[in-house]
Amino acid sequence: MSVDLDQTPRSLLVCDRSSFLNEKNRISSQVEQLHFNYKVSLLLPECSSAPSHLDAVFNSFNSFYLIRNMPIYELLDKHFLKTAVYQGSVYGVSYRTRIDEDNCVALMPNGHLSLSLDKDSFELLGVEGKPSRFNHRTTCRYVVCVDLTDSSMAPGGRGYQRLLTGLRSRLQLKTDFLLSHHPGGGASLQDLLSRYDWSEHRPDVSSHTLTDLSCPALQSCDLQSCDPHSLLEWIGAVDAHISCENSSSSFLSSLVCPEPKTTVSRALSVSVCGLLLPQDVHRLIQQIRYYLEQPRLESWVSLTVHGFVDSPVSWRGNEHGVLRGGENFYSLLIFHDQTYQLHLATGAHDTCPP
Amino acid sequence: MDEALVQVAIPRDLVDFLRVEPQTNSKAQAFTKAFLRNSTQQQSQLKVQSMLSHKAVILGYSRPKKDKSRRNSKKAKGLNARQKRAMKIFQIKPEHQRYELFLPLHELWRQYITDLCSGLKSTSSPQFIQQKLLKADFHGAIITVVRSKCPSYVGITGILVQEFKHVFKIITKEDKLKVIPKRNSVFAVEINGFVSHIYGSKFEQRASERSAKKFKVRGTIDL
Amino acid sequence: MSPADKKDKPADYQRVVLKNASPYHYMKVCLVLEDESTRLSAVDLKQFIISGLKSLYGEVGAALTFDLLKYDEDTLTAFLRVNSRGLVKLWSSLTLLGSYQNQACAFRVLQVSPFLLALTGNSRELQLD
Amino acid sequence: MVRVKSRYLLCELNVSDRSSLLLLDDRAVSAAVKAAVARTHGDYGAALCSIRFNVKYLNAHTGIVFLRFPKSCYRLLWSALPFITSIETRGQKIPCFFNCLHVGGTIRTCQKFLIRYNKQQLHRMLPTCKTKEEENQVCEAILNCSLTGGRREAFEDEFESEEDEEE
Repeated sequence: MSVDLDQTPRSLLVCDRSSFLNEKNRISSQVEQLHFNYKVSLLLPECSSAPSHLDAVFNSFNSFYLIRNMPIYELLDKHFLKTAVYQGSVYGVSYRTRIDEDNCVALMPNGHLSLSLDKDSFELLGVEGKPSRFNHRTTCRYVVCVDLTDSSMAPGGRGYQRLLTGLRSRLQLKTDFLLSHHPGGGASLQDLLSRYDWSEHRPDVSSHTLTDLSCPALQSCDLQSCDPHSLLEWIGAVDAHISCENSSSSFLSSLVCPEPKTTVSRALSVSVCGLLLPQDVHRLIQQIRYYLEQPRLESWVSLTVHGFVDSPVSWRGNEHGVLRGGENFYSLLIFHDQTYQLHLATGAHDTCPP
Repeated sequence: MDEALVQVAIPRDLVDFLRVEPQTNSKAQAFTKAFLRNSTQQQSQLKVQSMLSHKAVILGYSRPKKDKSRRNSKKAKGLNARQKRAMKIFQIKPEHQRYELFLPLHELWRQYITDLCSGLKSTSSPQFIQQKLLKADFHGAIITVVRSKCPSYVGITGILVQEFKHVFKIITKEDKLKVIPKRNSVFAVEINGFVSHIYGSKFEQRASERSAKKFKVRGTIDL
Repeated sequence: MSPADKKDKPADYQRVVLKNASPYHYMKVCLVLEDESTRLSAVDLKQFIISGLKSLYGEVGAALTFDLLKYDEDTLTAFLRVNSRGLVKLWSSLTLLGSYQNQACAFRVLQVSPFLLALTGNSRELQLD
Repeated sequence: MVRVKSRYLLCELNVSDRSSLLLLDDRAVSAAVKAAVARTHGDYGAALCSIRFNVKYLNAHTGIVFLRFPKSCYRLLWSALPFITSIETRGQKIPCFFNCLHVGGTIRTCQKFLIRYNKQQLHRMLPTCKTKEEENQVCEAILNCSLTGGRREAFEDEFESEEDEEE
């Protein structure tokens, strides 16, 4: 009998502090390794409307496609492999599948196909895989990861045939699928799209202005200036429109802004939702750096990027799962002197971020 | 009557003739007793003596000869497992491992199943067919591995040529002989459109023993 | 800023990994009532949750502090903040709360996370149709 | 060796009127503890308290109680003891409180502790006696107890009673 009610599942928070000018900074790889981004939210203090160049970035986020009821073996289609996967930079993730109960699929830009399958589906599929790292006592979830660019997975090869027949005749896996590609990669998806019911979606941009916002006095100098958890809590509270104006004796909530604090007269919060590409996020970061180079009242900008909760992979193609929240996100705080603070957070079913 | 005759007094005429005098009753009794004791004692002693000196006594126990002969005949009939293995009786020679060679066996098996299930019409109930199939012999059936804990077994199809307690040996269309463990796999058997699934883990018996076994009904079965 | 300014600072790289360090956990819960027209105010909801804590964990449990950060009266959805040590107690008492004013009810725990930020970006809420 | 481990709490029941102690029995104490746990820790505590909780020993003369708790949750259950203010028995409410003297893994260690504790108390109390008469009173009490205490309560009884006399 376990009586310990105080234990909670593990969570990880990695705090990085560096400068964009430091050659050892890994920000671009950290951004690019999180392949499936669901939401980007930006908080600009002392700003009432987004400057035009930032606005342009928001509106030029790549659109993505939703394919309804697509059989997964279509991803192995010879033509699709040639025109899209081998070209690289194709992002695909199954939609409306929950990783803790359904089978989830992700197509990574490096040509890896990752399937997170429950036990029965895995036994039906008949392709080598590994039991999930996060199984508890009994193995009930397996991860199959194949490199589509590998020579054994070339069309006609044995591994290819096995996976194809497995997906086509044994495990007829069909899901709604979100697909996107980076235009620079030269991939074309039209051929695949034409065969199924599909729709194109623009990332959904919403922005609103906040007034008289109390915010912590952020200094770029030291990491200890503000406890990372209370800082993330405050950013989250602003993002969720939760009021921080509470007293400690309040019955409902005692959430307050971390000390020391200041008040900004207005702030702009912009968020973008959809299947967003890391390249676009990277572009946005570059634009924010330009934006910060002009002198301003408040000298920092906060950017938060959420990964897909139900994606089978998080950073670097590492396995991901949902235990309670399935969170995999990072929050970037950029200061005017090109230094930044990066907080990478993962939940219980995740490995340590890079 | 004889006893009475012995004890009767000697008649008068004989007394004179034999010149013996009848003794009194008590004396006669004492004499007879003594006489009998002497004579019998000597006799029994003699007998024991002769028995010990001449008679052969068997101390050990030997089986009847009939038993021994039966064991011999049984031994002559079959081979033990080691001999069978050494002679490779149950191994199919590589030159015989051809799919076409076993197609007639499959045809025979189809007939057998059709007979067993009394015609195998589409109207017959699945429960009935399943009951029959449980007790049936599967040599010659085309079986497919549909699910397995080991992914590389999944998808193998072929004619079942040998069934052992724990494995199936099947021959595939590519003329390959495959040995597949029954445990942790599910097999599909197809006859005239009926597809039945066999849970290998519950099927771990020899074909001959299975016909006598009772299968239990269970709600759910994992591999 | 100016290049001189940048050079002043040693271009260092710091990395700190915090494990299970979050002091709070955040829950997104939704109350489902049998009679959908019933309305609860935020104070009612908090009182209701405290009563659930009291029945399961007694007076000690009722003293557990948690915050009702945000509450939407139309959808009966609330954000809760609770000390990490009290998460299991709060969660279990929410699970066992079965009736509100003599009508059946249930709490749906939509998401639990040690970060408030994670609750705002749940990809399960993505609606594309 | 594997066994189910327990914790034994050696508690002293403090009452204002010592004669009321004689009214107590195991069941009344057990019910009082259970009620207190249920109030402070709710259904969860009551459930913990329903398995392997036991009043192992109760000395109605001296007010010594041995409580057995499962080892895994004895702290939680222990925390409810200060909230007991009265025990109800035979229709009477006896105001009292628990004073926990010792926590042990076995009854044996608790007993050893009790003997040592009572000895200490005696050594502390005797020098405070002012008159010969008082000392005599103590001796008499000891003798009395050894006479009456020959039944179930062995030696704890003796030491405990002297101490009472002193007070």
